[in-house]
Amino acid sequence: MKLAALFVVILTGAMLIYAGQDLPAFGDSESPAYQHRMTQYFIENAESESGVTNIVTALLANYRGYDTLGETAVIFTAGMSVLMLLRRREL
Amino acid sequence: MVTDNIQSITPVLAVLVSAIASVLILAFGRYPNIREGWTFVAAFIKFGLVLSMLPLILAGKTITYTLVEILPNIPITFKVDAFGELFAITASFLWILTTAYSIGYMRSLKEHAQTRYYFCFAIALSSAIGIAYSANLVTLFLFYEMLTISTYPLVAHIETKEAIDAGRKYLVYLMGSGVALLFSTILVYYYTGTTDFAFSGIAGLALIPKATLAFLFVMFMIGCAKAGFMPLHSWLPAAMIAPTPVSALLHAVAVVTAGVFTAVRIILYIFGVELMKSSGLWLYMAYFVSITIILASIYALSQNNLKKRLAYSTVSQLSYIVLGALLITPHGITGGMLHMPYHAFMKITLFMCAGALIVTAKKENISEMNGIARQMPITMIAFTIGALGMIGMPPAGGYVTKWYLLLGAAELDQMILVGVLLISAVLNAAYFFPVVYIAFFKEPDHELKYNEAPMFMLVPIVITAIISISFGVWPDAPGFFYDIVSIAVANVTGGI
Amino acid sequence: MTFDIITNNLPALTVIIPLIAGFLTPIIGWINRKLCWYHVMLTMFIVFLITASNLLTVINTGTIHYQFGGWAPPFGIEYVIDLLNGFVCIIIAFIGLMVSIYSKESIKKELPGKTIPYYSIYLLLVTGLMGMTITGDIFNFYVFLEISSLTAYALIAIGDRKDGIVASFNYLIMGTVAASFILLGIGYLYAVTGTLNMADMQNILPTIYDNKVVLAALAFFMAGFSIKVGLFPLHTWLPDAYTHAPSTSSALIAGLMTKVGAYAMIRFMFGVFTPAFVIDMTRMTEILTWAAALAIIVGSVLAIAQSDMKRMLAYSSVSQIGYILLGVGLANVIGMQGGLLHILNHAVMKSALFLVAGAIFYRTGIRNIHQFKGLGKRMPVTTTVFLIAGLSMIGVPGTVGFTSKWYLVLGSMEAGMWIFVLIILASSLLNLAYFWRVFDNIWFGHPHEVEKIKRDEAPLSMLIPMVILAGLCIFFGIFAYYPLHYILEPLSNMLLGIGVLP
Amino acid sequence: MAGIIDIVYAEYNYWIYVTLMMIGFYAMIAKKNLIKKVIGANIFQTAIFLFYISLSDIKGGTEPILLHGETSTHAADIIYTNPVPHVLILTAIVVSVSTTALALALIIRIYEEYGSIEEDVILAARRKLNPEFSEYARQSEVDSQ
Repeated sequence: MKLAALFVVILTGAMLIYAGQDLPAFGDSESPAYQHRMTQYFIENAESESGVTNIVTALLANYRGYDTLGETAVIFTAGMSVLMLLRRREL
Repeated sequence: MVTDNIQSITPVLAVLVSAIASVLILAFGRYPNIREGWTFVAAFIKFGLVLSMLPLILAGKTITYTLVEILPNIPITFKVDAFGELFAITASFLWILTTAYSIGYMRSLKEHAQTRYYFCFAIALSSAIGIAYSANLVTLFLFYEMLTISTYPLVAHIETKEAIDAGRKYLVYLMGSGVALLFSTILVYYYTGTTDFAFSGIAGLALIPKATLAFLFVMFMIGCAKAGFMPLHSWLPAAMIAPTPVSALLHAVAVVTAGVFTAVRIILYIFGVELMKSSGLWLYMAYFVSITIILASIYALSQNNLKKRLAYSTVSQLSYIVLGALLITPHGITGGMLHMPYHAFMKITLFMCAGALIVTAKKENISEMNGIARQMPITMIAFTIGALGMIGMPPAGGYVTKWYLLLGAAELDQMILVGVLLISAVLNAAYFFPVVYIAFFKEPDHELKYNEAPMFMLVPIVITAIISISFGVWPDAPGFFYDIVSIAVANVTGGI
Repeated sequence: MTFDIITNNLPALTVIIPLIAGFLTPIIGWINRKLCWYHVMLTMFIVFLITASNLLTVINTGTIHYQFGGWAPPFGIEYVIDLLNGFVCIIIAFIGLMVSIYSKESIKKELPGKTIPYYSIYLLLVTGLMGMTITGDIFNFYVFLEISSLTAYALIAIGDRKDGIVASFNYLIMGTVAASFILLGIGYLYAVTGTLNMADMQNILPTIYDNKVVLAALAFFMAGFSIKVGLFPLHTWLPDAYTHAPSTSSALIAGLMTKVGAYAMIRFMFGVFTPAFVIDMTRMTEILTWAAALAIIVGSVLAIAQSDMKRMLAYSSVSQIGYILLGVGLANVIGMQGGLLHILNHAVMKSALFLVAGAIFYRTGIRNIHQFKGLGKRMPVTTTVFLIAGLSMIGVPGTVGFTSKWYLVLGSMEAGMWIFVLIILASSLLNLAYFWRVFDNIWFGHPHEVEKIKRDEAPLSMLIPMVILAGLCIFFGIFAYYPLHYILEPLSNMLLGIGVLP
Repeated sequence: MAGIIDIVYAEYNYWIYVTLMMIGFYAMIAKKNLIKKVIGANIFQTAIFLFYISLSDIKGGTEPILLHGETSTHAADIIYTNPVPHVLILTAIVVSVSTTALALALIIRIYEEYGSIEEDVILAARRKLNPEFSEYARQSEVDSQ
């Protein structure tokens, strides 16, 4: 069992290292993620469009606010589940 | 040969009648008289509907109706042609008789779960007619599977372990072969883009490689395990555990006849006479079924249980029908097709007699039947008529078909096949005459009083026996089976 | 005019309505516990209507694009409804509706003290599945994946059986592995493309297919989704989870979770990567077909070995998932149609079967199929539903199982993979073996016992959804032409890049 | 060889997350203690978060918070790091926390029921307490009825 687990883990590791060869270098400003128009758009327009200086906040609450709604749903689910699992009284 | 095609919903109705009846049977399960009343009503309506299409068929027309297209290019279509009508008339007429007989049998033995019995019976009949009227392989497969499933509860009816095991065997053989049938159906569709039956076979099949064609043919024949070809026959004797009317249904009316019907349909309407001839497949298959004919007869010799002996006789006789279709001459095909209803009527007579013996005299084994004819003379006379038919002696109809088969084999210069037919006739005589002899001429072990089966059972026996004789004395009665067969033969051979 | 705000936002409402309703459930339950059921049923009904309207719009006018907050993609999150997710959404909504109707009595008996969290989590599960299906944004997909996973763990653990908790925990660990792989894959794709929008990504990816990161991302996605759908040999969480969950949870999860997982697999293979990449360059589809073929056989064989009805059905799910993925992996139009059709078919059949198992458990407390003797007399309607759904699973013509089998066999022939033809046909015989065993026990019990048994049918609110599902098993078996012609045929062409969008 | 060393050195961030990920993954699937499994899951997920965050870094870049009063026209002068992965990971962290909470709640329940958080013990207890867990035992029980 342990051996099998080790095998799977090493396989995963090998895949990760394999992918690592082509990943953009650390701190590379030419990386596709940075150069894509999306990132540039956010840096340029975040303040004018949402009035927040923190671009992360602007993204979290505005451009990708819907993700954040999903996030609250996750917390709600977890809370509900923990309550259901651990509470003795009827719900 | 040009045939006019008529659009009509009648074939659908003929199929649906018993399906509707089955619901009514279920609904009135608590009132036996009403329940069985519905069965009768449905049986008569069905026969009427089937019969109503006969004049058109005799006029050389076909009737089609497309119900629904289940998948693109795969419609559920019904088409009535002469060959289908032949089977439909046989099945629907015999349903009336089996119903009457069932009532007598089931009530006499006070069987349990009679509602389920009549329900499944009705569904099985729907499926049989569905098979008869299918216009393509998919429709046929639909009803083929329905027939298997609906007859399973009938085979396992008594619910003992033995019966359930027999039922399982039945299911495994038939569903397993169903898979082969499905496979070959899809294969045909894959190669030709159609699964419709055609009088001269599906043209596209001639184009596929010969090895594939042979493989396809073998898969199809495995798919027709309902016809009881020899390596796949053993479900048939096992299924004898079922109540006798079911055996009659299985072995004469619905299941096995549906099996050979399917086999013949495939041979003549999918592959077609020309392709069978040019590929040489007919000869191999003819030898193959010959083995079944001989071997099954030998098996039958060794059976003491009357129903089992009849079962093996069925295995052997069914192969006659297929052999007929394989003898790709008009005479051979006539013999094969004609044998289908003839065999059905004669075999059902025999089975109903066996059932009458079980109900009245409580006897199943041949060795116990010394002098039984003194107790039940009418039954045993009917039995003798059926037996003579099987052997191929007048007055019953068997000799007519055998004559055509011999003629077909002789035309093709296949003396081996001629020999097979003759040997098998001898073997038939060898296993039927002892029964007749024991029943009529052996001294009974103790005094037997005249005591016939109940009227519900006796009347059907007499009717089928009389019809069996009529085949022999007046085979070409107008509008009768011979006329239908000759149209069917003209269809597939392109006119004589 | 006033309806504009609703009609314009229908795609979002598919997800938002169950989400808000899920949040509201505790409040409604606090007012009156009995209202919860009506609340859930009404919500599911509305969601069903919306998905139906969405699907009709897609069929008639083409793909729907909906932008959250008005931010154009790739900056904001976009919902894209095309034939594929329109089709899956309506299945989710319909099965969700059926199971919610069924829940009323079943919950009363199995989870008496936990009505409110059950219904709340139920709606959130639907939200999660719906969100996963409908979204066009890859990270948004992950968020909803986690909602659906968490709710599924909770629904499995909710029962009183302690095995359920262990099963839930094992599922949680496996699910977390899967979700982490998927998150990693998303990160990889983001690193090399810089976008999160699926369509945008699909435009960028072909230029960088020689990048090793892309291949690794595909591998991680496939591994992650294989766990999610329970593809053999990553199915180990599945049987326990399905077996020990409460009846309604099993029906919902078995009917939907794996289907949405399969959907996600299809979406990622053909909607994020391109057919050329997964079919020709990496041969991922080929690997998938072999794994699926193995799953079909192993799942069926293991199902035969079970005597617990729900466990048997769970293993049968393992095999049926193989059908879906086999069809998809064949990568030809016919096989694809078969696989997609089987998503619908299997959702209908499996939900019906699990509902039947639940109804039998509800009335008799029995789950072992050897104890089913005489059940045919006792619960005729329930067992008839079981018969129909079981025959469907076997693939008897006239039922849904036949239609997908037909396409899968034909697709395998088209691909020249005769071994798959053999496997599909053999598996239908294996299905026959394990279902017939149950049929035999139900209808051919000892006659002496049978006579004594009185009719004791499940309550009406449980019967209705079962009967409807059984009806659909036959309906789509006979009228498979409609989904095939209007949805699946153009869809398969679209996925494989043949022809254009309708 | 030089190429590989360069990669190792230049991309040490990747090596860190790869190592962490393997540790976490191994703990998840090989450890028998349920708490350790959950810890493994957390390490695994954290490694992925690190990967995301390292993606966002730009050499010489500053955090993506615009200086007060600065207009977008001047923004081009300053290099900001990529804000997008931050946002994603904020969401993912919450998800991870929720999953952990649920997992821990499940472990508490398991401990209450079985008195242990060791997988072996639980498995043995399930077999013993619950004969239906073993299909064979169940079948023979039914047959003997």
